[in-house]
Amino acid sequence: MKLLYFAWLRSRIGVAEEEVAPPAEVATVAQLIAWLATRSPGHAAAFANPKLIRAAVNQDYADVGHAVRASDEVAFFPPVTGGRGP
Amino acid sequence: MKLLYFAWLRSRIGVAEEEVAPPAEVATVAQLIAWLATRSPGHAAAFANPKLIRAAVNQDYADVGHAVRASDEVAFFPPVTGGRGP
Amino acid sequence: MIRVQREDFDPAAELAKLAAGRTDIGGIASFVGLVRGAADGVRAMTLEHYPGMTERQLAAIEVEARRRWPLLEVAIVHRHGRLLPGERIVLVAVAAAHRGEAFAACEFLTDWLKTQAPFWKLEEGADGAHWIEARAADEGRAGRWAKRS
Amino acid sequence: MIRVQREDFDPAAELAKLAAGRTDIGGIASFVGLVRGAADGVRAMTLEHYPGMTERQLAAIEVEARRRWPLLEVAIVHRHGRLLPGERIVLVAVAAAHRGEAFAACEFLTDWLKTQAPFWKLEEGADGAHWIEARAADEGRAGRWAKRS
Repeated sequence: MKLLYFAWLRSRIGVAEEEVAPPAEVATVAQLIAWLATRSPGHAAAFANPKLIRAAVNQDYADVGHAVRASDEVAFFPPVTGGRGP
Repeated sequence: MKLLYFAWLRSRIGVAEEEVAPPAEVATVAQLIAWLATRSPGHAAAFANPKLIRAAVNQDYADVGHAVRASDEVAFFPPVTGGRGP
Repeated sequence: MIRVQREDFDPAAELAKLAAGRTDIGGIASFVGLVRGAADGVRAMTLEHYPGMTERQLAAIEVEARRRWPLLEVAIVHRHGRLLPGERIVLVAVAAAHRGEAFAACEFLTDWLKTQAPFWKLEEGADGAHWIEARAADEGRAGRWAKRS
Repeated sequence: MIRVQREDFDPAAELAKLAAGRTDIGGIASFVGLVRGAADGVRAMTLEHYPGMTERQLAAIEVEARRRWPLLEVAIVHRHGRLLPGERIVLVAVAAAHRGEAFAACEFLTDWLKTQAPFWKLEEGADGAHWIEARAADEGRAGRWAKRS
């Protein structure tokens, strides 16, 4: 599974992307978040408040109940903020 | 009194502007229209249907009850149609 | 900035002037109106206006827009004379700190230009030239704004 | 036409491409978003995006706009990377036969870009750099459109 991190999630985790092989019982975005939070202190800090995090599975926005598979590209990021101000 | 005509009013009357000296009892836009309609067949055709005509007195839109004086610039035209289409 | 002129204008140059040297602008909403041809069979149109009154009314419309929204810059350029399909007629550009204000003011000014500014259109089509009458749709759009004030 | 790029763009060239050789366009509504500085104390901002997903989402937004309104041309150019106050961020331009459709679609696309496209802003101010959080006002604007569909 390919993971991508953006904005402050990337800063906290320390990498922009990584390949992971979660255990078989990790079947949804929510379960993936819970599992990732155990991987390092940086991951724990990044995923401490799942309400602040949005996800995309294969480049489409996905809610926490969305299924994840080994072949997926899964991205985590804060709510988007578009072009500044105007 | 300086009169200006635009669009099809100008075409029907045959001049873009003229100086007139209406009699003293012509005190409003409506009375001016009625008096002008008697001046020539072209004027009569142009002012045949006052509902199709808009007026401005001294470059501000004016309704038919608006006062007119000898020193005024009075314009007659169809409803405005702005830039085409869009 | 308000101009009524026979010559064409360069939207890029007008937009560049609007933003030149400023860093307080968040967005510029603009509208360029063009002469439509083809499907309508229109070969050309002549825009007649009332010199003096046009500029006076446009200035009043700009004042009204600035009263309704906090605008940083406003530019209106309107052409008159004979125009061919595809030619530019009008530019309305509004710079503001926030996009919502820029969009609202730009659309307000454009609607007013189309419905209240003293311009009249003579269209040359396949069946000769004729003066265009005001459209009910345009009057509806203008009414929308009046109700909001 | 959708482009996501680091380099600046020329709004005039993009608008000219939109109308080139056509006579069926009645109006072009456009929006240019700029980096505001000064009053906010912002020295620079860096726009991060999700390459691949950004283009995919923008293409979907264009399809949705064309489903809602009869549009002739749509151009979206969005920059990423580090930008200084006064620099252009985004261009949205919509050509249509009638001005109402052009304005509505341009504002719709701009609102979606600001609230749904995968961009994140790192602002450099007097107190260092920090990631900007989504604004309630922006989410309100996006909701407006969703309700209309």
